[in-house]
Amino acid sequence: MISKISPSVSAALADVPHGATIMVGGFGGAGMPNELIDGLLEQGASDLTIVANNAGNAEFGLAALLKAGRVRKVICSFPRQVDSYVFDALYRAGKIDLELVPQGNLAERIRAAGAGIGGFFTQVGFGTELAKANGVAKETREINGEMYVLESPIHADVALIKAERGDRWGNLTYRMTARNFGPVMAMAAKTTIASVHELCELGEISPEHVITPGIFVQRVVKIARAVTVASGVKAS
Amino acid sequence: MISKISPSVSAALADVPHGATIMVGGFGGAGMPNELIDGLLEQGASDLTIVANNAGNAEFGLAALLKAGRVRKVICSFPRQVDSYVFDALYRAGKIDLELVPQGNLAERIRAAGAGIGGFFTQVGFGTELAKANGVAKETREINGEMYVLESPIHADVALIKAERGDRWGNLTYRMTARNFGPVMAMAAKTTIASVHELCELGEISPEHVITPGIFVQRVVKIARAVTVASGVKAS
Amino acid sequence: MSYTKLTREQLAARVAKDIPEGAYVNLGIGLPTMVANHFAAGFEVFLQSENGLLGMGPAPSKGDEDYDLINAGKQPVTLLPGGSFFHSADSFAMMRAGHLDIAVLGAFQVAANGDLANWHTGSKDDIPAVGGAMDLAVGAKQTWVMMEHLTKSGESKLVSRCSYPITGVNCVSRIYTDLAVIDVTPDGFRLVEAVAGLSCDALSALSNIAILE
Amino acid sequence: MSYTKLTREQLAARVAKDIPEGAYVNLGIGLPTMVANHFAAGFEVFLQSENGLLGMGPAPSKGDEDYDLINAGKQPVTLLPGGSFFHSADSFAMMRAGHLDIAVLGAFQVAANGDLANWHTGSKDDIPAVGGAMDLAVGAKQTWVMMEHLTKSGESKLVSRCSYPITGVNCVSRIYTDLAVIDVTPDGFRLVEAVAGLSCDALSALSNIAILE
Repeated sequence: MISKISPSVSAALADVPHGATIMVGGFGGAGMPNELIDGLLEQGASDLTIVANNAGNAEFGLAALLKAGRVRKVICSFPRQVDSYVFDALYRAGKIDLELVPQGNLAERIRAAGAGIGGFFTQVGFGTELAKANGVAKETREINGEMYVLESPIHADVALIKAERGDRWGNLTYRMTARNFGPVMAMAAKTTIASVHELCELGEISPEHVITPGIFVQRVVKIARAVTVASGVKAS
Repeated sequence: MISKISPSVSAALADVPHGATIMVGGFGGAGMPNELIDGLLEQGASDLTIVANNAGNAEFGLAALLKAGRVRKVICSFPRQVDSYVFDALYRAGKIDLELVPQGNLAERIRAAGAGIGGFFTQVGFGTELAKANGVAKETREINGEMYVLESPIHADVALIKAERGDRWGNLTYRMTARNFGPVMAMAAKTTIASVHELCELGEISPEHVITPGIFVQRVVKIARAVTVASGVKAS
Repeated sequence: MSYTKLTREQLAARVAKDIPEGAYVNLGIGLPTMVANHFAAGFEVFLQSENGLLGMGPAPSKGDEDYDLINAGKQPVTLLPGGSFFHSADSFAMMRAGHLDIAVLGAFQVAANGDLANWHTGSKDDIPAVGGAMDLAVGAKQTWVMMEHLTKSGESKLVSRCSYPITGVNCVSRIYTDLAVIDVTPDGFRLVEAVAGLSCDALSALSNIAILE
Repeated sequence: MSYTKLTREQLAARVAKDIPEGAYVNLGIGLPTMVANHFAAGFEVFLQSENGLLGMGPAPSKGDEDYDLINAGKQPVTLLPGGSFFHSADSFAMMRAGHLDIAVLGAFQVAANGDLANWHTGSKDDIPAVGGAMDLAVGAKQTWVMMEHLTKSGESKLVSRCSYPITGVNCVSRIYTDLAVIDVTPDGFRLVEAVAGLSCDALSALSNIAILE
């Protein structure tokens, strides 16, 4: 019998190596796997590359990992938030690398890794500073009269994602906009670790409603439900 | 109030022009929009390019459209079936063009059109006869030591797909493996016409379980439920 | 002659007036978000938010906030019956392939050729952040800008060439400001309408760039 | 010495023996499909079918067929509890990015460098059809071939170079035939095991190509 259920967050994270590339789901607080990030902080892996939409809030979660000096590089679309002062200070001090990626390119590059795509042409970013990699202009091409930039897949060693329900085969569902990057990150990482609020028997999640099929998930760990809190809200 | 519900198959198909590129969902009988294809046969548009996984069975559906001389070209992965004699004869007589595409490249090229991708590199097909377009080798490239072929998106004017439930905003669900190409074709066509067996009130389909969001669907038409029949089954 | 600038609410109402029923629309963070409050009851416009929802409804009542249901500004929202959730790649596919009819975005600058600058001041000390701005600017069928006409220090945000790093090339088709509605045409800026009392010449002078009548 | 070829069922059982519990496997149309019948009860292997299902179960009872629930051979199947449905692009993503552990495919020919030919005879009169063959051959972590060792006319399907159009370059890692199990190595074919009474030399002679011991 196959069971992907880990007994604890620490067991699920035990083998994350130094130097790993780690995808972290979430947009704002929704889908942010705080318990897994806390577990990673405790676990000790360092020299990490983090792939996520944001770069942490206040001093918890990702920001705590950054503050502890465990992150070498962040690949994200929106590091600047009202309470991203930990990242901001590291960045200004030149103590952390940033690869800034338009959010749709980020999602598509992650999906590309998960779908076996070696690279793809997109119009997004053409003519901008973000059509550069390490200061060098990325390849561009005219296709049917429009200009495109060649973007490459983003692979990861580990994905940490927050789901809602899961079963022992790794099937997952999400809750509302907490879905965001979870499904594509699960596809792009060698080892996907999902926290869930509810463990289901096989078949309890309708086969029509599985959002992430178990093939994309290696470990499932149950965590107590906590109310998602406001995170990085901009005053409008 | 917005309603995408068409009163009839003929109303839904009225403006399909001659020369259109038409995607047709389905794999075997599952997801094959027979009523819409019959409607297209009646409607009269000709000189069509059909994008579908198969190229018709016996003399109904797609095969009937082919037999009536309405199709100029077929882009598909698996035209040869036990009962594909209409296509076979046209092909042998040089009366129809065939662009044969590996099934995964077909799905991915359709998705690429739906996602704004100008082209993508894939390992599938490298070194084979299908890495050619009109007899000319497609562009290839070595990426991280593996060889890739550049594939282009497949766009369509119209997609004809079979769904299970739908609402007036065009949200869709599918039934089991009848889902197959429907969701990606809906994304890739200017006008997506979906048949459904059940019209729902808004919100009756849970927002968590919408498979094709209404933004990808222009017309929904209710048809009576008919049992899906065996189609193209190979003796094993 | 004297004129009065539109208030933020008036500007939001003006933009809303041009959005047809049934349109799929993404309202950018900040000022554009206010447009949502100016559709008549029962007028169906499909609001998309790039973090993965379509059919966004109004803000929840106090106490009903659920931070698993937020918009791109990370503010709590609601979902209308008929709305749906999806993952980020599907969400961006909606924009990036032109399924979205209109993106309404804020801007630092818009150039006469339609270049948009709205993501980064370019200042060395600024933490850059782009989010979905480039995807929206380039992907939507039409990209509209909604902004105050002048900066706080009185400089025109309509420019011959963006001095800030650009978000997208030649992507803006229309600009709504507190002074005027302006189209971006192959010939440059063209006035659609200005607030009462403001002539096209006066607007051009104020904008420090030619605006065609 | 005399030897006896494996029956189709014996061959299927032999392949099944090498599939570890928990593996994600796609069984190609035809002979490979039979492998599914040779897993012990309760032994959990995840069968994928490229038309959009994972967790495929046995064929339905007579009368319970539902042709909305079919496999890639268009035959009615069942879904196990814990199975799931998805669309074609997601389905092929599973293969194309190596999420699938093993693809078991039929073949016309396998070359000593691992090239596979299984989609087209190349005959002018033949209607070409490829389906998911190329995606499976190239995408899975391991591609196994399962075939009769010789053609009906007695020619070896192990070849130095495929004469039929190939499905994928250097993609086969292991071959199961009614005579032997053979690995494809950088040095060419290497025998893992042969049926009782068949020596490696005899197999090489029969195959008309060197098979290393």
